[in-house]
Amino acid sequence: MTSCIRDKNIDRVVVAACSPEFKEHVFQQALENAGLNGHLLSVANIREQCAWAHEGDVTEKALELIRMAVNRTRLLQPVEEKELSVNKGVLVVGGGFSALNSAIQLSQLGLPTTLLERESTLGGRIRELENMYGFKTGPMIEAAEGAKNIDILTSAEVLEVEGKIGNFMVRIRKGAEEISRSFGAIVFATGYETEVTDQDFQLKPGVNIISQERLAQMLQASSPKGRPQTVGFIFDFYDENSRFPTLATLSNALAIKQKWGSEVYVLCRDVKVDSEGADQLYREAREHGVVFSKFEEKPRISADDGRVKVEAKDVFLGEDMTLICDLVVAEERILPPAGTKDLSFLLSIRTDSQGFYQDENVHLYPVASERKGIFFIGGCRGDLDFQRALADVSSVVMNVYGLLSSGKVVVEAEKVKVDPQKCVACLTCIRVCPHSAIQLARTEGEKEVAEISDLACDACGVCAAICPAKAIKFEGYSDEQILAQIEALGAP
Amino acid sequence: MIIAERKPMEEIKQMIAPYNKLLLAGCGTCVTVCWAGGEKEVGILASQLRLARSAEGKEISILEATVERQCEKEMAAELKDKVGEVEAVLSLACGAGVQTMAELFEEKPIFPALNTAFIGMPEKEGLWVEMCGACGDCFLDRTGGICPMVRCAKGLLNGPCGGTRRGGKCEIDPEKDCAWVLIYRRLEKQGRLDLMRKYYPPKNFRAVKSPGRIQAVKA
Amino acid sequence: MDVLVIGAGIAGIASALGLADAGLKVYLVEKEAAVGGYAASLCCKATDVCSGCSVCVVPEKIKQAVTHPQISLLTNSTVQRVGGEVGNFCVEITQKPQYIDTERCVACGLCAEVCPAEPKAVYLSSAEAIPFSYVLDERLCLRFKGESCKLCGESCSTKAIDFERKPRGQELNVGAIILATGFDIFDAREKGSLGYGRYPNVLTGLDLERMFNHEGYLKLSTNGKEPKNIAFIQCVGSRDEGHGYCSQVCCKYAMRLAHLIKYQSPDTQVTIFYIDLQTAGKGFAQFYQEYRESIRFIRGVPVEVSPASSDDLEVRFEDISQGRVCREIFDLVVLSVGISPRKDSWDLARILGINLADHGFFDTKEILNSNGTNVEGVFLAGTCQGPKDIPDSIAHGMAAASKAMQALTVRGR
Amino acid sequence: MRGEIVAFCCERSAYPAADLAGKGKLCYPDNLRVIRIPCAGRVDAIHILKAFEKGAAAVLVLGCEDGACHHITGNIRARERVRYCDMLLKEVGLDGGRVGMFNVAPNETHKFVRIVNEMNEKIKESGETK
Repeated sequence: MTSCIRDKNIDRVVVAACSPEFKEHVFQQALENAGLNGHLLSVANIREQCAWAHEGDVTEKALELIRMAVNRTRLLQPVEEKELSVNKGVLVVGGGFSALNSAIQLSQLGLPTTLLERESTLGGRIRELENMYGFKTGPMIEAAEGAKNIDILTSAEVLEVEGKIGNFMVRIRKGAEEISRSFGAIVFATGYETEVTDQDFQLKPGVNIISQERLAQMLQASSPKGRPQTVGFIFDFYDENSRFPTLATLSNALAIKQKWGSEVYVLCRDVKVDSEGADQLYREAREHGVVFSKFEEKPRISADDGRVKVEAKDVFLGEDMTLICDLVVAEERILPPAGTKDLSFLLSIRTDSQGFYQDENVHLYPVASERKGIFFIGGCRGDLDFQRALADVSSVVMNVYGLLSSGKVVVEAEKVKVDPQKCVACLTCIRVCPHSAIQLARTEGEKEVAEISDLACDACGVCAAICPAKAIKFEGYSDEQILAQIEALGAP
Repeated sequence: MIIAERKPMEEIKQMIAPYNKLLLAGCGTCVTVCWAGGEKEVGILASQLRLARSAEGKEISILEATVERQCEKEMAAELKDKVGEVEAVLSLACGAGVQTMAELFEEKPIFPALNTAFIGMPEKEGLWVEMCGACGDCFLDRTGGICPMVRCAKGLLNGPCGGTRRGGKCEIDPEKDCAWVLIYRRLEKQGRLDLMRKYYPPKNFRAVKSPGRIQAVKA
Repeated sequence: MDVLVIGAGIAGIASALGLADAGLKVYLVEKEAAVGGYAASLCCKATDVCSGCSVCVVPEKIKQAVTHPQISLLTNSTVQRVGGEVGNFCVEITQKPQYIDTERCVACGLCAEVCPAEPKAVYLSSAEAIPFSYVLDERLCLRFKGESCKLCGESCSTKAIDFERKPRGQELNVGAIILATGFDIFDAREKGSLGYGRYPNVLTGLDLERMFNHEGYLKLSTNGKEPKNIAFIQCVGSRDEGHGYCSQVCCKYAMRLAHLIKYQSPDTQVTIFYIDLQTAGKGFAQFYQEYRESIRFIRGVPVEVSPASSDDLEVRFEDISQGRVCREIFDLVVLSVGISPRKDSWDLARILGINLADHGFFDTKEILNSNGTNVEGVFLAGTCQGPKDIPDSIAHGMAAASKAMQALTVRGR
Repeated sequence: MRGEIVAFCCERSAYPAADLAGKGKLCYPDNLRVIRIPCAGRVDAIHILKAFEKGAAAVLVLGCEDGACHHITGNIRARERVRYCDMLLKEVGLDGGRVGMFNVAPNETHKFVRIVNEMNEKIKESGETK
């Protein structure tokens, strides 16, 4: 095929064969080898969608499919590949477990990383996890601080993000000053927040009703005064999707049994054991005498002479039971971090139905967002357990490394482009672009027109379909090229 | 910006019923931005008309063209050759554009394909809201930059009607905000609530003398 | 430096893509003739809206992997021997004889038309198979039974068939190895009282997925009718004596399938018997409330399924909320089978010198690193390390790629 | 009218589904003409109208399942646009229901075939196939 193209000076090619799905790139390569741009090719799918899909004689249909492809091919224009340089720096927003680990891993791979933490110190909620997994916060922070290509900004926040993958301009407030820096990619690892107050059910933290966080502190203290005789844990109280709180409950219940020897009751609807080692933990807790009681209706909680009375209907016993606890550990509801709404608006990135970062779209999982080069990992994208958060960390490192490590990205230049003569700057495309790849070009002396970033564009064509001035051309799927195929319908 | 929308199909069909050779003229400014009369809409309407005619078993030949602004004689004049080829023109411009065309090509019937609706702004893509009634006597200075004449369903100039619903919604259309609640909040933000207490006499609607005409002094 | 990925299921593919996108050369070795593993055989469970099962991500990742210039795919191949150490592993790979060349075969089907064997010795494994090519089954082929038949070879217009092919051995030099060998589905016959394999209307969740994929709707094999009263039994092969872990996927696939069934035929009754419902996870909360309304949930795992009439099955279970043993009739019982470690894990563990954990999955080195093993430079991806659903497998696969990359980079300095 | 069904198929979902239907030899009416597009959101009203002008009897826009579009909302926009086109067609006297937007996952071959068959039945009833 290559020599035929070369010898006969062929300038466009139609292949009438099998589906382009798996072979288009092979034919494109053949064109390229002959010195012809790979985009000057159409594949008429006369196997999967013609010969194999129908009974009887389908020659007519095959001919028509070929005519359609020929019509389209006539109008094709070359699309050149272009190499663009990208900034290798990565901004990691957050200072907790996921943020620290991803910064450390990124820097090990040689990518200069900036760690931006809202608080004045690093660490986030790691200390709470020490209890569960037995690791130490200090060395992790030291590792980040000691790494030579990690720049740490504490008491800092993101004010504005402009630009595209490879060259995001981020305006940062650090203390009283404002700084602007450029990064190739941004990783958000802003963690989660917890809430324990539930006024309606009097489950409010106080002396006898405490949070997991408070319990973790109590357990860390070497000799607690006045060990509680009876401890109750309640979860599935707010919602039924708590994975991390379940793990915390199981490990803390076990720790109480072992350290304090108290009677421990765990009240819940379902024990969420779909994380690594969770079912084992659940068994272990039962073996150590932690009593589990499952309810269908929410338990009633009331104060009882300095202690807490919990009334619930146990589904196993089928009857009401009353527990008088010295201490009740309330479930922490996992919430998106404060400011998520504002930041997602600022970034034009959708959040999920629970308000966490990252839309509920399977194609974005695990860590991507609709904007190339912006990633979300760990607690800020959902209620993850420890293993899943770690997988997020390494995934994002791989993603970022794949994008930036060579310092350049090869893109198809101007595959989707705006005709500045036709553009009326109506902003429609900018508003509809799902990947925020379009912005107004503010070139001095010329009229403002929309401009599509080759780097950020994902070639969906939504803008080309909606442009009221027909100023956007999507090479390969332009209006003319689509209509040319329709033109061939039925024509002999 | 001028906001327009396409006329009902029946009306358009009746207007052009006697003609078999048409020019569909789009306008590349306001009506393109409000998705009513740009190149894309011209294409869609042309296609619709061809389909309608072919359903009736009749022929029609349609030329399509869009100019930057039909309300400019110089720009509309670019259509001269095409107008010459057809029996009638269907203009997808605002009223000003249609009239410019009509003035320029007096011998040809020029039909409006759009209803010019109001001066407004986009709230999001595909949704435009009225902002200005072009009364010729702007008083936005005392209403916090919100015009009650067009944004209040009753066009009240001295506070709300009393029928405001919960949440500051309009009595007539609960989808819409009560303009006077918006004005109150805006003035409150600016610390200028005293303006709410002032009485303003009925508006002088003769500020714009029809037909309006403005002569720039510097010209 | 090159990397070897063993297993072309979704986790292995994710690992390979991660590394290949970063510019490394990847050898993707697959034991079977087609790539994709279990994930490629599952069905889409969307109703009006996507239910988040992630199955549609799989064909796309497969396409990316098989067309990636940096990935060499070796199907029908197994690892025989591994020597060396991180940065310089020497791997011996054997490829089963490819009697039909997948590159040449255009799947025209002429070979199958002329094949005189019964059943045919050349066939397409499935429509979804990638690479999409006919395969020659030496157990059925007359030629391998000593006859001189070569009809298929003569009929093949692309000369893709060669009976003389021998197993092909090759040695690869790689810097790191990623194990992504996946899982075995729990063999429900081990739970004899539930009747799988004995009663035709007892199916596994996987059977149901494949039925949706191949037929588009459910039908009972006994009478060809659509089932009207279906029971799902959870935790079959999970959270029991031999399997002290939660398989993580079954609750969600059961609920999604149940919902899909209700969507297709709203008058069908669906009951799910469960221990604890695993409803956590991104994107699931919004569906769960809906599922609660349309599906009947009973807390308690049935102990016995027995035939009630020619078509119906009786399920005996303890309804915990009522505290008594109940019997109920269903026309279809679906066992939500769990994820088990691969039975052949032991072989690879021996070849690579890595440890197996208690349950039989590959063991990880430390809690902070679920990708690492006791052998430096050998990493785990996906369900060979423990149960995971599709998104988690992809994440874990990418994470393994990242760990391999880091190991190679640190060494490279 | 010759009665083709023009199907705009998203290259990430319906197009592979159509291929898979062929690979599985699931037969569907041979008046189907597939036009491959990058996302259902690429389809514009003019493409649909022109197909009818050229004599197509029906137009299908086939994209990913709602909530599983690569381009987040491409398929939802396509659905709105198809509804708009249905209205445009009604305005000019072409019965409603001959343009439809459906969601097909890349492995939902049966759904793909069912959609095509149903549309074919519909146009047959109105007597517009060959």
